[in-house]
Amino acid sequence: MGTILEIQDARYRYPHGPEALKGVSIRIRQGSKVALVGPNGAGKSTLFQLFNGMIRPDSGSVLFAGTPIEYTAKALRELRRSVGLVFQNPDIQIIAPTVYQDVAFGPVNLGLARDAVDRAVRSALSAVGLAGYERRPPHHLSGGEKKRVAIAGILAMEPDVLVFDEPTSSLDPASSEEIMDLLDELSTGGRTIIISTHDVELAYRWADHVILMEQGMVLARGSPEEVFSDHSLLRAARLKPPWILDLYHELVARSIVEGRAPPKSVLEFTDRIEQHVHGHAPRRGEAEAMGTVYICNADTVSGDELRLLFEEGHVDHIGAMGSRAKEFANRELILLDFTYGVIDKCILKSLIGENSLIITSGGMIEHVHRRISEYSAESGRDLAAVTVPEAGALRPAGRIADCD
Amino acid sequence: MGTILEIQDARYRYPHGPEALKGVSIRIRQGSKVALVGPNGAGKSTLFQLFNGMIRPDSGSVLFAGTPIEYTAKALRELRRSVGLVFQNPDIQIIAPTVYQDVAFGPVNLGLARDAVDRAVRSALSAVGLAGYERRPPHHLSGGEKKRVAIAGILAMEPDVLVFDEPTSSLDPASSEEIMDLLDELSTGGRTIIISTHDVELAYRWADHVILMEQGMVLARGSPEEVFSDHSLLRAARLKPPWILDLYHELVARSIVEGRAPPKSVLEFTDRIEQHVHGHAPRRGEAEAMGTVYICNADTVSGDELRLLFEEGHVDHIGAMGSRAKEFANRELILLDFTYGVIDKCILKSLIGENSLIITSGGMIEHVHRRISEYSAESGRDLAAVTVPEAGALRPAGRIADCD
Amino acid sequence: MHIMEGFLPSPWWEIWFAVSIPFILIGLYQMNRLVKENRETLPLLAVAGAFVFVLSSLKLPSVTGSCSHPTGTGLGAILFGPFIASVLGLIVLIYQALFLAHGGLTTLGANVFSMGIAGPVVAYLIYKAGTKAGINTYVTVFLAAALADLFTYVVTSVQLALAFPGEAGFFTAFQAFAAIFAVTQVPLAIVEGAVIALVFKYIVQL
Amino acid sequence: MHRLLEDFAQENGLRDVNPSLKILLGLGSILLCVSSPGPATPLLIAASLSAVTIGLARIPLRCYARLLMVPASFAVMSIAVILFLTGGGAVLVEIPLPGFALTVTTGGANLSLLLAARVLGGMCSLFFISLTTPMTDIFTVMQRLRFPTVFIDLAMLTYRFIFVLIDEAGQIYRSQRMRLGYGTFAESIRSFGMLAGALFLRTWESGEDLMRAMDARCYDGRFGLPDEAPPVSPASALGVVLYLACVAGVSWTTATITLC
Repeated sequence: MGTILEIQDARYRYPHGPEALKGVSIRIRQGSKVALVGPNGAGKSTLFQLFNGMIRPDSGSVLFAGTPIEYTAKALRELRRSVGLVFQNPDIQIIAPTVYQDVAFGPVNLGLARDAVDRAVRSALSAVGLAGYERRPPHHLSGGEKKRVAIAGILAMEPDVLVFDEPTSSLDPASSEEIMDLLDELSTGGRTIIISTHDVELAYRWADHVILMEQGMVLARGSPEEVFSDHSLLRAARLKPPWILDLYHELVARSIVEGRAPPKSVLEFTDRIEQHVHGHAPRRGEAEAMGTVYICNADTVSGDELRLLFEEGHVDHIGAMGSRAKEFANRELILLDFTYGVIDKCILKSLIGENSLIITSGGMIEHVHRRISEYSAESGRDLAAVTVPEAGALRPAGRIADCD
Repeated sequence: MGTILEIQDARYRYPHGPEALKGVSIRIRQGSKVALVGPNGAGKSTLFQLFNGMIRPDSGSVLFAGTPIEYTAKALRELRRSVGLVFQNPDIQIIAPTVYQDVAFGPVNLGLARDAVDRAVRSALSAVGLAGYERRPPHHLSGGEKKRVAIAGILAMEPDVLVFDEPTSSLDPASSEEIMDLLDELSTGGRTIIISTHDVELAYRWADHVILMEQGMVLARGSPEEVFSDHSLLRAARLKPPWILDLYHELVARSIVEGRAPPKSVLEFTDRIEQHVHGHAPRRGEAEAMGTVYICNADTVSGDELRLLFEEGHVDHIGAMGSRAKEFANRELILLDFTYGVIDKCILKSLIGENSLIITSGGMIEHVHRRISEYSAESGRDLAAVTVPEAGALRPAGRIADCD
Repeated sequence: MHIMEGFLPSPWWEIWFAVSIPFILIGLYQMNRLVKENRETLPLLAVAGAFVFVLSSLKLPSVTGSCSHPTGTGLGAILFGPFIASVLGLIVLIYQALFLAHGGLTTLGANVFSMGIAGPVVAYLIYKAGTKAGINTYVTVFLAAALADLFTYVVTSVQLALAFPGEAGFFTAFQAFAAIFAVTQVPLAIVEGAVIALVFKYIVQL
Repeated sequence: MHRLLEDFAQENGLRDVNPSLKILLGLGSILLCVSSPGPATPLLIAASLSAVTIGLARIPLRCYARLLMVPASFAVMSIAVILFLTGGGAVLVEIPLPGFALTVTTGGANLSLLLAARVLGGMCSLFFISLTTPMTDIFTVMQRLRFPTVFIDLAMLTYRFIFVLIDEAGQIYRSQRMRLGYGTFAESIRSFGMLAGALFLRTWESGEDLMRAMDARCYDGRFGLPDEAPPVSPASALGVVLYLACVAGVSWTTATITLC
């Protein structure tokens, strides 16, 4: 896919202030997940304001979809509709007295008709999992909910590029994971997602492209594995390497694991160490049956169909990915075991012979299948992933009983 | 040491709000480092307000140094002098128009004489590394600096117990580490330090006692290793286990490492895995010389003495721990390689035969020695830690040259 | 509308100080008592003052000149009474002069009278009258804010006309000043009235 | 969001001169301006204090020039009224209008010139104070002069919260611009109303937070101590007194000079 946003040698100095950007060039591919990483004051937020024309570079240029930004009122409005920016502090972004009015702020300013505004608001609220919150006053919401409202306010303008300044700041771990899940979900729709963060763990796990910034300059760009493996770069940016890379490099240095591609998760890491220790890809004997991962679509399944599945004893653990799925589970009073990091947790359960069900929706279903088959291919272990309810889908699940 | 703070079966409901504390009992030992861990809304901040009498429990009691708190204006002021509370957002805590006046706020209201106020302010500012910032207005400071001013404002009242609400929230990794270093430094003076956090990594590394909260109740209390090893507890509190424990338990489950005490750092973890793989504590041959860790006292050493050390080529890396040390390095224009996680990084350097110098001050010197000798004892590797400048201290450092 | 530094000659700037100072002194006396009784008053007054300053430092949309602040202090008058509101007005005017170059120091007396005393009192009276008469709340708020603004500018015109009556006398001078400033001040008053009514609606919705 | 004069004052070249002295110079000049019978004195003050502010306090010339434009619209309009209204002396210009005529006389011209000069001199003196003396130093002077404590305390707290709120207002404004607020005039009013409403809410919360913060820090009705002011150097004190005396002298000798 092509380049959607490009910045060429941009310099920017705040009026009477220090130079915040000292010649920055970056290029963002359409549909990619980009993390801008650096300490506070590195120029991340300034760069973000270039993206949607909130500030104009002193020199250099900003291109959206291949065309240099024009700084006319009309062109800027169009640009800001296409490039939505979600601030770090939702309290600043949420200004209207009710959730509905706040999410409607952008669409109303776009000049949409009343029913178009209404559709945009409802669909944005449903996308972030806050359908039913329309009439609530935002200041009575939790931190995670406020963040979602802020995101919905941007989504309602249907931007192509979503830019998040410190998306997880001051959220607790569960809320953070849910927001990152939401970002993944938004990204499967083909949108380009850019986040700024000083959380290297987050960037390492989430991004497919990392741009490391410090003191208004780009220090490095590339895959997370490349960028975060260079300790001297990270030190220059006053950051710590992700723990998993840190431990990995220590183990490589002591030749305990091989220096191939670094692992991305605890699951992968365990496998790699086991592989080294046992001299082969960990493969359990045939007798040792593996669990199945059932996947269902929250948009089409009914609560009764799922309850049937539970009653028949096929499912040991239930996880939900994405806001629509969580809403569904909530509505159907299904108790969830996993609400974040769902796929990895279900794979881990499969490895010890337990079955799990992942409730999700839309493009995420494919994503789950892909992830599981990738894991199967890499680890050499044959994991079953079955979409339910489909003709005969529940039958093979019985094989656990057979094997036992 | 005795119990300094105790809460017995406290219940509290906000006016027109939900019940925030549902019968909480905790006991804090004098001089301990306690982390109150839980998701947002678990009741951590409410509990903190019980500590210094900002709110009064509906039932149950709060004891300071064995005596129940009296809710009279005079007794409360005395209590708040002894139990200092540092808020999450320093912008809320900073009241006065200059740094000096702000830090002086507490002492002035305690009725200290002018020169006693002055002494208290200077010593508090120097403790947080902000000497020289007296006349600055708070709105010209960075986030980390504001946090330090807020801490200094509390320190100036010389409290016995310091309570920090989310001490690292919205700080970048380097600033966070510096604040946590500062907390360690404050704790070596015998003060009791309590933090609230949802960052389990932080709590796991830092605390010696963890209290896990959720929905206004205490779910568990104990050592970080105990509390964070219980996955079902953590899940109930919507938290993730610290990565290091997560990986450790996976490896134990696959019997790749032994299930003794869990490791606390990358360094320890590497050693444990290596031990398992090589069947013995990793010990390098005698020919492989190990580096020395030099330690110097920022309060007594002169810049010239240190420069002599550098010129003679004894030192490959320099780190500073604590604010006085960093101030010293700044003043003497000494470029620092490590400003956080200093001891572990220097040990890692020693293992590959490089020398390092740790600049620190006061009680931290002993702490460094203790940490290094503990590591030596555990790992079976003999690491040299030498305080400089002392008679003959520079001599043994020559041995690297001999061995090469 | 602020009278700028250097504009009012003797004895007029002294006279307006003499008129305003009694209000300030009574305000300080009341404030002292209030703060002693209830320590929570001081922070409340402080954030109210800061709010008025910040609001007045923001440019109102599409109108040259800034949002003046009789309605802000008018709110203060409703909460704390007109005398304490005049102290708030004084502090805000000092900051406006020093931080934004709006107004001046010798003209503080005149400006405090028009914006810290006369305006708020009008806002207060109209609000009370409107509420009593059962007029729609938003309309009342709009009228209170807009008319307080207009009254402030009328008072300023009086102050200028008294200082510079010219040959034709006070009334002609007043008409001249009032007419020329109407160009900016009348739209400003309407916009401010609308904005304050919206703010009121906003707050009521919470 | 434009920068406040205060921000310049925090790092100006005369930051370390005793604040009482700077205020004496500024206020003295203002009083000389408003009491000067002729335009020469205010113009002299404007020129000399501008030179000091730009040269010694190192305030950028462009910013200083822009500051002088702040009072321009008020000055132009009100001086125009006075120009036509004030009579006395010979008629210089007559603009016939339907029904009546606007006339400018020497009396009107002289008074207008005097006022323009006073405003310029007065504003330059005011700028001198606000660009060289941070508010934090002015508090110290107020404390020395025994201003009522409650007044100073309130002023200090207000000062602190001005910056907290200004920062938030700026962020809210940017976030509205991002969501296409302030597009049309009607939208502008609506957006501004929301901004003010949201800010009001934040203000209220800040007030509650502030109460808690003060309580947690043992508030007992006392506020901060005055900072130590830098000492008055005899040379600069002498300089200020001499300057004011000279200007007063000029004022007295040039009292009769008029435009025409």
